[in-house]
Amino acid sequence: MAYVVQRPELTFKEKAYLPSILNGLKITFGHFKKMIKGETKVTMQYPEEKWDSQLPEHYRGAPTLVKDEHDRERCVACQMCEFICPPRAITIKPEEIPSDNKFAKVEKRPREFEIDMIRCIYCGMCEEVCPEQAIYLRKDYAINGLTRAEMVHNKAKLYELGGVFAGLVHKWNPEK
Amino acid sequence: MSTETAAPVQMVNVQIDGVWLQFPKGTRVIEACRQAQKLIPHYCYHPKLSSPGNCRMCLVEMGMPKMTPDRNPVVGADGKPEIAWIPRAQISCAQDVSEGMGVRTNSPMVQECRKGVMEFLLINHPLDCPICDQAGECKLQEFSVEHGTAESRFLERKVKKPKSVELGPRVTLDAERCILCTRCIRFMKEVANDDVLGIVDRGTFNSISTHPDRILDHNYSLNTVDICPVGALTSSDFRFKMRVWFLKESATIDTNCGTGSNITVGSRENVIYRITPRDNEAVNGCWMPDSHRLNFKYVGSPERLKEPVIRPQLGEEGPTWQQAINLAVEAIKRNAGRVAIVASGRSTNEELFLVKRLATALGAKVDILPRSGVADGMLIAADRNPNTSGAKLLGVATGQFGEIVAGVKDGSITALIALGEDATKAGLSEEDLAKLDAVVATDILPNKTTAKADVLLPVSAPFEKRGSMINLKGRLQRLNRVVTAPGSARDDWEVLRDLILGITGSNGLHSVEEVFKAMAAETPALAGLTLSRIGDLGVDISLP
Amino acid sequence: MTLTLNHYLLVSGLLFTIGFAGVMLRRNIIIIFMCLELMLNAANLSLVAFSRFNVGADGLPNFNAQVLTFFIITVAAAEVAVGLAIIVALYRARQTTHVEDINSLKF
Amino acid sequence: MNPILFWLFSILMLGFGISVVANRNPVASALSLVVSFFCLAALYVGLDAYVLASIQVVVYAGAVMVLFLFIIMLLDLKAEVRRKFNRLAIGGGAVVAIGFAAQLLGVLGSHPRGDQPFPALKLAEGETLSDLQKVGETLFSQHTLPFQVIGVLILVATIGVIVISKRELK
Amino acid sequence: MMTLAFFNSIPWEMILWAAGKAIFVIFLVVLPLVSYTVYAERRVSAAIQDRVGPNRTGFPTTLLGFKKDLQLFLGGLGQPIADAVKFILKEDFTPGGVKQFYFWLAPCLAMLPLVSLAFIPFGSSLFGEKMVIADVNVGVLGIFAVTGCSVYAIVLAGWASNSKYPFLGGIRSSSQMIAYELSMGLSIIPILMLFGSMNLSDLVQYQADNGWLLLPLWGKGWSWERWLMLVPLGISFIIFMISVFAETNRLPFDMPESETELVAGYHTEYSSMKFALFFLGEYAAMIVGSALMVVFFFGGWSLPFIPDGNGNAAPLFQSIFGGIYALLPNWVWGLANITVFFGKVALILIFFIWVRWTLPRFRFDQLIKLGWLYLFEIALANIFLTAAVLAFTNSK
Repeated sequence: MAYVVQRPELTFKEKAYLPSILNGLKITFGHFKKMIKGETKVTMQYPEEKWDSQLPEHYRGAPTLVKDEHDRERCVACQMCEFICPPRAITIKPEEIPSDNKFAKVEKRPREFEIDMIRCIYCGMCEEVCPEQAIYLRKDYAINGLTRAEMVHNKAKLYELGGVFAGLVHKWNPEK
Repeated sequence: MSTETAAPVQMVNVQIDGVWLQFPKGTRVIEACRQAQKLIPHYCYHPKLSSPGNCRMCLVEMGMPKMTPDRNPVVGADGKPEIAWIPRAQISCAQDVSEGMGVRTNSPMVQECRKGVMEFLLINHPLDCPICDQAGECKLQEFSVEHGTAESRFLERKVKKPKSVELGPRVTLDAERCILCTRCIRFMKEVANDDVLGIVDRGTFNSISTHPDRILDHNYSLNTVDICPVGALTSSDFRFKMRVWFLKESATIDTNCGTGSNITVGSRENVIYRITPRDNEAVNGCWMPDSHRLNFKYVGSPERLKEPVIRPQLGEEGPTWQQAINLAVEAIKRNAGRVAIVASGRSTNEELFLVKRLATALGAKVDILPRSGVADGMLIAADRNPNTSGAKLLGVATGQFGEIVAGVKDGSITALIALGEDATKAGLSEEDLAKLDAVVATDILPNKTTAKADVLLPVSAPFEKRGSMINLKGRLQRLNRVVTAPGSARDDWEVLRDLILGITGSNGLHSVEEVFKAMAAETPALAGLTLSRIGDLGVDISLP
Repeated sequence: MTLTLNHYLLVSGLLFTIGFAGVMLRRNIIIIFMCLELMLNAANLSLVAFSRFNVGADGLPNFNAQVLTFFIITVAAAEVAVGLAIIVALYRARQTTHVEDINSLKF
Repeated sequence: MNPILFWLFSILMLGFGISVVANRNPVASALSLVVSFFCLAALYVGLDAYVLASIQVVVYAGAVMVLFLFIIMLLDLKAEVRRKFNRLAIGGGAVVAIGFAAQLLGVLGSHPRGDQPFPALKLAEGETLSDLQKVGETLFSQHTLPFQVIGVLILVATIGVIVISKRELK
Repeated sequence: MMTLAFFNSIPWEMILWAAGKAIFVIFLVVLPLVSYTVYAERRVSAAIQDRVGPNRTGFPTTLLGFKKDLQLFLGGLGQPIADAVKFILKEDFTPGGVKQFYFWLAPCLAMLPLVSLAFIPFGSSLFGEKMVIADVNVGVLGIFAVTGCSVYAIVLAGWASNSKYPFLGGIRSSSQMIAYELSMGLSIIPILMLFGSMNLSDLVQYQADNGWLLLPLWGKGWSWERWLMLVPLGISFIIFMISVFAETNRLPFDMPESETELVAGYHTEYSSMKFALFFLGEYAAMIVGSALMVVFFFGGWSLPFIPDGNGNAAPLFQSIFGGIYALLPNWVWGLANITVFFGKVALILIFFIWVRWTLPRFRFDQLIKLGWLYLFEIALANIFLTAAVLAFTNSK
């Protein structure tokens, strides 16, 4: 239902506009003066002071891939993250795990897994959608590079950033 | 009952979810419900196969008319017979409708049954949807969401079965995912007439297997993958290539033989990943042969011709299209009256129509290159040209091929236009081609003729162009664009239009729709049709 | 080389000719309109040249011609405003600015 | 005026004038016209008409051509770029234009004082020509009535424009 | 009469003077002023918003193998240099589908406002040479001619980008410019009526002798007629200032590039040096606007108690301090005048920045309504008022 906001009746002084402008200028000048006098409490000075130790648990930094404690790639290339990724930053090329590999039972793994960090918006949808708990947003936020190619994280880089995440996913337990 | 009206098919009254409807006698209950817009979940039932009734998913509540002791139906207050409901659910796929029958498709009992069946089916299921190729088009997923419970109550160990078993060269089995609906077994037995699959082991260890010493290598084996409701049978070719939800599905037709099977092509970002048959009772039902299904790799081949080529080459840079066309036109004009056109039975009607115009303008001999194989008695026709009927209708298939060959050999023909065909496959040798003054060739892949061509124009593959074709039974069907052509390759009809424009100087056509319109105006069999009126399923036309 | 009156008149005439040719050649109303502006300005140039050429007894140019030029510029500006408004109205009604497409009064 | 500058600006002006006619893209035509008008203003400066030069730039470059450009962009004349020139019209136009130019040359040749140079201005030492003042004096003393009439004309034009652009043509 | 002389005969020393002055003004004063205006904008906005702003610029000595960057401790004064380097080094991306020639032409035209600096007297005289590049009788008209053309850059950029936001920005800009140029021009007419000339250096000289137009405190300024004139002149000043804000696309009138509606308006598709040109052009336009305000209303290079480049001050001050003026060579006073002029410009630039970070953006229809319905009418009425005041004071 539409809700109609009644516009307030303006006095002549308000309609003339100029007094209000002067008032506004006064307010901003007050802030300016305080700043100049050093009375304003300013924010953290970034490169010297960092907040890294206080980053909350839910902080959403760079997305990474993790391995389990047996050094198995948790990612099975289901491409759900590629599907959900709003800026389409993720590109996956799946492959079959060769039968002589000790994780052959898992059958599928990513051959290429690329996240374009120029496109990534750190939304965390990939982490949320991952059925294998293979992709995590870690606390790295200063992702930079000198070329575009450098900003595309490939599989090796993603595993390097992600590291190991312990805890067996039930279904790959050969006993179960 | 008034059966005196001598109806060809007896109609029976059936009550579905409280609504009385009429169905022909012999209709299965599941089909009747489908026609009444009540979809009943099912796994083992397939309209083209027999009904074993072993998945138990299609349970519905049924009832028969309540009878008075003198075997007359009890009529209720509304004048309709009262129904005595059977106290346990029945499967709807193995039961035909009968007079006065009542069906409840969504009663609490039915819902409870479905929930139970779903839970049973999922007991030993590995739940590996993340790696399963069926995910996204899997009936287990769909019905589990619709009718199942969200959590598993199963605490025991799941039964382990073989995974990734190669049943044949093209089909891979994952026995853990199998729900033993036996669709594949029945398909191989009833449709393919190659009873190679069966169930081995007992009880909970039941699994699908091939007959000892046999493998599943029938040319229709991939249809089992299509009809498998879960991810148990997967195509080895498509396995782990692409998730199905990424695929853009385009409806077009198969161009490997004169049958013209209707197909759905799945592609993503201009790459074709798989081809599946598309239902069309008038052409291919819902099946198609493996050999045709897997014949799409050439479309993305790195060898594809991408830019026009002229010989001798002018310089470092290749010629522009305009230069190449101009050169071709000049070469053809130079040999006016001594030109022959090798057309293709793989061309669309629109292209053949323009070929005919070109031939008329030049007074050239024209014929399509014949291409035949062995018919398999099912969906592969002996004529491997998909549009021979169209070529005949439009007057391009003239049977003059022998004359063309003879003309080339005796020197009365000095220029050859090869449209998407390798002329060396039909009697001409490479020396014959070398002897000619000019060879203009259009094609998608290099071959012996394109190697000899003075002007080589790259064109679109069947998946890259629009148009229409007529199959051997005289059905006009539409070819749609699935992917775009590589490089600067153009549609065949555009190339032909430009050649005609260059030779006759008359005004050109601007879209493939216009070409069809012009063709329909000149061809009585196509009168009144437009490209869009053909529709996805095609129309039958009367061939002269 | 000293510049004479004829130099200016020649340039002015050529500019007028270009504008005239444009009106003849082009079929787009907006371009035709621009060419009309060219012709007006060609006339202005010759007026200013005459003004400078006819130095009066006081040793100053004849400013009557410059005033006339001033008037021409003023009228031209008004004309452009009205003309463009008409073109916009015409485009809204006919979706074209091509004179050959606007032929209701032609038989 | 320095003859070199005269020829430079004349040729630029005529060249961009031709480009107005010859360009297929209306935006290019309009911009060529702006450059052409700038050169014309430069020629005015060479004729000691500083006020007119300024007014030329203010009115034409600053207002009229902005309006033109605005309308061209608003109407989106993509079709114009694709249209082909009518050969007959080009030929006819060229013939008429050449005829006109020929006649012009004839008239110029017969002008009795046409080949005389511009007389020098008589100015006091150190004084510059204050043509602004002179034009103003002439305008407001000798041409008061036309000036008022022009004012009315502009008013009428303004009202006309508003009326035309407000109401849709039926 | 430099440029005009160039047309009719070519005295070389005049050309050299003009070129020298142009180089001095543009390269040594205005371009640094532009870059430091950007810096000031960032620092002032930061202060107003309780932030710090760019307060550090180090030399990237780590690139040369050192462990730490060399810090300058200049309070970030090196920032403009870093910005310039960044702009030059950034990837110059040209989107597909743009109209190449016009896409390149537009940023070049964006520097057009600098041309109007030629008409502005930025100092009294130095070594006997008047400190104005083109001392012409039609200076005011010339300035309006140039500012009128600055709209082309924006319109062309919007059109050539082949993108809807830039296009909307360009269209908005052209209608805004036409609307505000009128009130801007009309608001100047009272000054012309009072002063009777369009020569800007004469106008400034008049103000130096007789008090600034908005501060008539000496010379003729003591008369009550000038104080009466303050009423129309004050109205003129307000209208002129608002119009300058609109003409230079500054907030609260930055409709052509309002980032909340149009992403970045006409320069959405521009990057690297091409974007930098737009950026510089906008600030150059601001400087020109401020310079005009200074020249018209605040006495240009003049400051009470400070003589001009010939050692002459207004008669009032001359009679009191004349002896002191003679102590220093004239060129010192000449330089002092130039400093005073740019000091005033800088103050007005600060005011520009202050206003930007105070006022919210107008809606476009409000902007057009303000221009056509209020400022234009008030400016017209103001002309009549001025005429009445002049007639009244002259008849006495």
